[in-house]
Amino acid sequence: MKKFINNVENVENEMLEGMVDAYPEYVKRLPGLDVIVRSEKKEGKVAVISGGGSGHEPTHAGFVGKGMLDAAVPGAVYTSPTPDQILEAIKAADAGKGVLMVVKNYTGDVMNFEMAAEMADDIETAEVISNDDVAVEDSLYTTGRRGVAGTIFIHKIAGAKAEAGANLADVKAVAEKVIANVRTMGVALKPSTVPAAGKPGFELGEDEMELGIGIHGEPGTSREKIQPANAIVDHLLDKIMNDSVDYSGSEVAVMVNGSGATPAMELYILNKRVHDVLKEKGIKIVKTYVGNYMTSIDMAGASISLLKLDDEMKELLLAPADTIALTQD
Amino acid sequence: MKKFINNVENVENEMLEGMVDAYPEYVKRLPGLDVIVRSEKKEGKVAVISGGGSGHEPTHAGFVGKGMLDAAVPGAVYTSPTPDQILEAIKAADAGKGVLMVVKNYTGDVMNFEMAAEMADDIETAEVISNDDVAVEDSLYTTGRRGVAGTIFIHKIAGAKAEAGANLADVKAVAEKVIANVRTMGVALKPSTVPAAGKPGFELGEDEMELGIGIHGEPGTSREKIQPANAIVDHLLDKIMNDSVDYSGSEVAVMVNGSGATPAMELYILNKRVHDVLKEKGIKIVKTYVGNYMTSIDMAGASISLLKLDDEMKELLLAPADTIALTQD
Amino acid sequence: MAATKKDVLNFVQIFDQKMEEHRQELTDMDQAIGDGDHGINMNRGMKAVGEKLPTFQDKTIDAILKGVGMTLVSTVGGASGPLYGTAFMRAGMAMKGEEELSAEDIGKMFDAAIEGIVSRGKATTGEKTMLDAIVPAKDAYNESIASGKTITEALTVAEKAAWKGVDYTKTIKATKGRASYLGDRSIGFQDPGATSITYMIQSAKEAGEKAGK
Amino acid sequence: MAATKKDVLNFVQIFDQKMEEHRQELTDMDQAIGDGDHGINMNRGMKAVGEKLPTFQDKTIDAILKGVGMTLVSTVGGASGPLYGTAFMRAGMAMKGEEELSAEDIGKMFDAAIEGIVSRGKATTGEKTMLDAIVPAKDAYNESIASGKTITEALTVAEKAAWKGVDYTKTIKATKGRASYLGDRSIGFQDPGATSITYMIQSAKEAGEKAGK
Ligand SMILES: Nc1ncnc2c1ncn2[C@@H]1O[C@H](COP(=O)(O)OP(=O)(O)O)[C@@H](O)[C@H]1O
Ligand SMILES: Nc1ncnc2c1ncn2[C@@H]1O[C@H](COP(=O)(O)OP(=O)(O)O)[C@@H](O)[C@H]1O
Ligand SMILES: [Mg+2]
Ligand SMILES: [Mg+2]
Ligand SMILES: [Mg+2]
Ligand SMILES: [Mg+2]
Repeated sequence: MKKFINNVENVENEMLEGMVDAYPEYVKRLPGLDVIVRSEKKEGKVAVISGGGSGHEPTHAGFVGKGMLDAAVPGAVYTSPTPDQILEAIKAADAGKGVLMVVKNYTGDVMNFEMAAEMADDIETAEVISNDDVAVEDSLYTTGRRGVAGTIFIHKIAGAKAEAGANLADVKAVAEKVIANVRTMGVALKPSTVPAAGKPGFELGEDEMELGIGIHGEPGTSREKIQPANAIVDHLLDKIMNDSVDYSGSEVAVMVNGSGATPAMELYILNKRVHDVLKEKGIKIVKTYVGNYMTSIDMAGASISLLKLDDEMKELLLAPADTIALTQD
Repeated sequence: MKKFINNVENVENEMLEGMVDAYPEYVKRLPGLDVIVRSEKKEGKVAVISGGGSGHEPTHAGFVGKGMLDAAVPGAVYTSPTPDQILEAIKAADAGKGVLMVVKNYTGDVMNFEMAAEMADDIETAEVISNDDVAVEDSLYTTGRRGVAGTIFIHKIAGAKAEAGANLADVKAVAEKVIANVRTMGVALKPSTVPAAGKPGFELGEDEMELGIGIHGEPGTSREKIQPANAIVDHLLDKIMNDSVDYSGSEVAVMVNGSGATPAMELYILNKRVHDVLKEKGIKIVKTYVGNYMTSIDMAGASISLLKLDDEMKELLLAPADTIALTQD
Repeated sequence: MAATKKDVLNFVQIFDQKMEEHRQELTDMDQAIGDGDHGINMNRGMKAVGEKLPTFQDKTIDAILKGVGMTLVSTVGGASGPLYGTAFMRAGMAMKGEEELSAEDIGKMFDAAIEGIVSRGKATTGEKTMLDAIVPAKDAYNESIASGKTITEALTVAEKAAWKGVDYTKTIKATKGRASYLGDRSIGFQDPGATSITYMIQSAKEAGEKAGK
Repeated sequence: MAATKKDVLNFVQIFDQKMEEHRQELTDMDQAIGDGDHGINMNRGMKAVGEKLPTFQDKTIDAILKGVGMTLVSTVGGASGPLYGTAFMRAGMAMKGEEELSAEDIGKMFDAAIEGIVSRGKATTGEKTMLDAIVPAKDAYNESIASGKTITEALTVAEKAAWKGVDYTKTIKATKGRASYLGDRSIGFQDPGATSITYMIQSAKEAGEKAGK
């Protein structure tokens, strides 16, 4: 394992310190806790918080700031945060108008956030559970789809809604609308290594890729011989567009997300194909994000997310945001 | 070689297309050329342009926009752009007040930009050559130090000066001042692979790191057994601070730059140590940038840059910028 | 002979040791069908519990169990944190006021723990989770006690049943937890949570053996 | 016998082939002490020249050489683009108006090319660059012509001298170009630019042999 670390037991803590050291203008850490909040709390609005395992940087703390999240709760690497930490985030973020928790659909995350909400008796909380990963079969008899990079669109859009002064029900409603309209699928070329585990989460041959990978290296839909970038994009888009959202003739937002070790060069090459294909299908791209938004430590891989927009979501997506990892006027 | 590419001959072109597709609000490509300019040209100001080999994304095109560059000229991967392309960038960027070319100190870059300036007879050009890499011996009998990640500070500060309406001499002067006050050193854990070469540029053992690495994988000062993050930072800072800039008691800007395949987690851990050490030395950090700013394709590694600020540089560094890769109010 | 507070503290300490010992094994198991952290998670949590043990000495049995549960909830994270945490907390609540634990009390604790896991995780047996080990273990325990066995004898039988449950998890497809993403490809692999909970039962048995009960 | 336009076009075409052939070799050499692109760069440039060759057929010799130089400048990039480009352009300028190239003209072309490389790259021999091959080659060529050899004979001697220069680059430390970052560690490695320019001289020799001059 080759990493810039000091001690596998302390990576989460040192990382948070390093982040707060770097960007005091955006974020601060609650003393003694693994909770990141805006450096200046905005009063009188619904708070939007999120959290999950660490290792997905800049998710979640990188999206704390104006127009997006009010607090982030990073757990141990690839491990959901605990209810006591989430509770502190709820308390710190609440500005009297209630707290929306944006949770990705993993058993651990769902249970820990649920426990935290139970414990936060006198603060009004609401919850949405993102599940944009089309690689997983969505069935009543499974835990359902995973929440992956499409979740960033919830942070952006629900965050903008809250910033604009909407009440908790309306912020929740627009978050649900994003969930209903965003789909994602990922692919990996090289596995990630959890520092505490010390070895890669899975093995891939020199000519293999894993299609439908999860953001913790969970196995995907199939392992195949690596193909040209365009063929990979076509496959991912196919899965996304043949799922339950009808993108035809619509306006969309695109995210081409890197897994942590994928150079920008390759993400742009993937993005070119995404644009070519969508243009050809008559789908209008309103906004594109290319970069590392929800990573998997040092995995080499990428995911494509497609959000079908309506007027409300479009306006909120294009609204200003000012965070470490996403800033727009 | 595991990469999201279609054809090694076409990576540069597809990458540029993908970038312009993603961010039409920021940049456009001059038709038929490898030149990226602002989507909306700002008239009546000195133009600042830069360029160099591709593979360093978001450098250079990611810094084209308000408050930074007016044009970028990306060459083939790790290869300086050619004079005809640079000339077109000069012509496109010039708004009647002259063009400052920010060139990194590599024989190829220097010669190609020089030829372009010779060819641009009726446009006033000036040139600065960045050489912030303390890993290389700076001597009259060598080609001198390499320009590396500290160059981004020139883009930011000279860009802000130009945006504020300064004349070419003054924009050049502040760029020279940045060059005189910025020092950088890098380290690699894993080599990069030029797509057209198909194999890594060098080999490193499972427990080895290369200290003083260049941004094209040029060998550094020494190859050593990998050490804890803090020891690595201490070594890099030592080299930087024992060079010719006296940082004691000063205000500085810090950049902890990732090489392309280094996860944010590790960059933040490095940054924590940078802050701890500088605080201890009584050096005041005014602004920190942590992320992938000048990469080496898919190299795993990092560099630390330290810019000693005076009031002018500080004000310009903190001035607004709006580009794909660096946005601040 | 009933179990005392000392036995409970012993049990907790043995479980802590076992999670340390089996950290890698459980992590490897989770790497095969999950995200490779179950051993790390359980070790982190039980280590935190172990560090708090001295402060538990003066507490009542129910408070100790609740304390273990709350510590696990606040240190384990992931799926196993809320599940183990709820299990211990519910077991503690069920023992409110008890100064010693009779054989039947231990049966009630099993019931309370399982109810906690089910209410939190909304799973049932046959979904390739820790329930597939602890539910048959509880049944085996109750039967043994009913047929006149000692606590330790009954826990020995319970552990055997739990291991059988672990083996059973190899034959089925996961429909809950992270392994469910694998669909049919989860078949053939042993569930890490079922394995760790079997070590928990083993720990109880060993605490019983130590006390000679 | 003087060299004709056809010989010049032949030379260019042979050089193009050689850059294709030795692409990997030159790239590997550059990977050892540079950034691993010299073969890729030269191949890209000469391929572009090769594609333009048909349009060069009707041009004068000096225009052909200038066309080759400008094509290299605009397609090679890196250090070798301006250096090779300037060399060819200067050689062309020196042959302005010539319809055939005498043995002495070729000597003047060598001079002009070297002056171009020096004025652009500000290097001198002994710095581990292409100059360490082309300068001794020029000297050997001039001596041979002075002692009455044919163009091809003189180019054969020149190529030998160039290879000796290439060998010499192995023994010295680079003080120009990217290899200079290596300091003493560049010793022992052969300079890629010196090697490619030797293939250029070899190409001229082979064009001479083909024409029987
Ligand atoms: N809904 C559930 N009900 C009961 N047990 C579950 C459930 N989901 C997961 N588990 C158990 O949790 C174990 C995984 O725990 P762990 O790896 O620590 O958490 P995570 O899956 O969040 O990484 C599984 O092996 C399984 O036994
Ligand atoms: N200043 C110089 N003068 C003459 N030749 C040089 C000079 N600098 C570099 N070279 C030659 O250029 C070659 C490298 O070319 P190339 O690899 O194509 O460019 P780059 O170094 O920009 O990648 C070296 O092997 C050397 O022969
Ligand atoms: Mg986990
Ligand atoms: Mg080069
Ligand atoms: Mg797990
Ligand atoms: Mg080179």
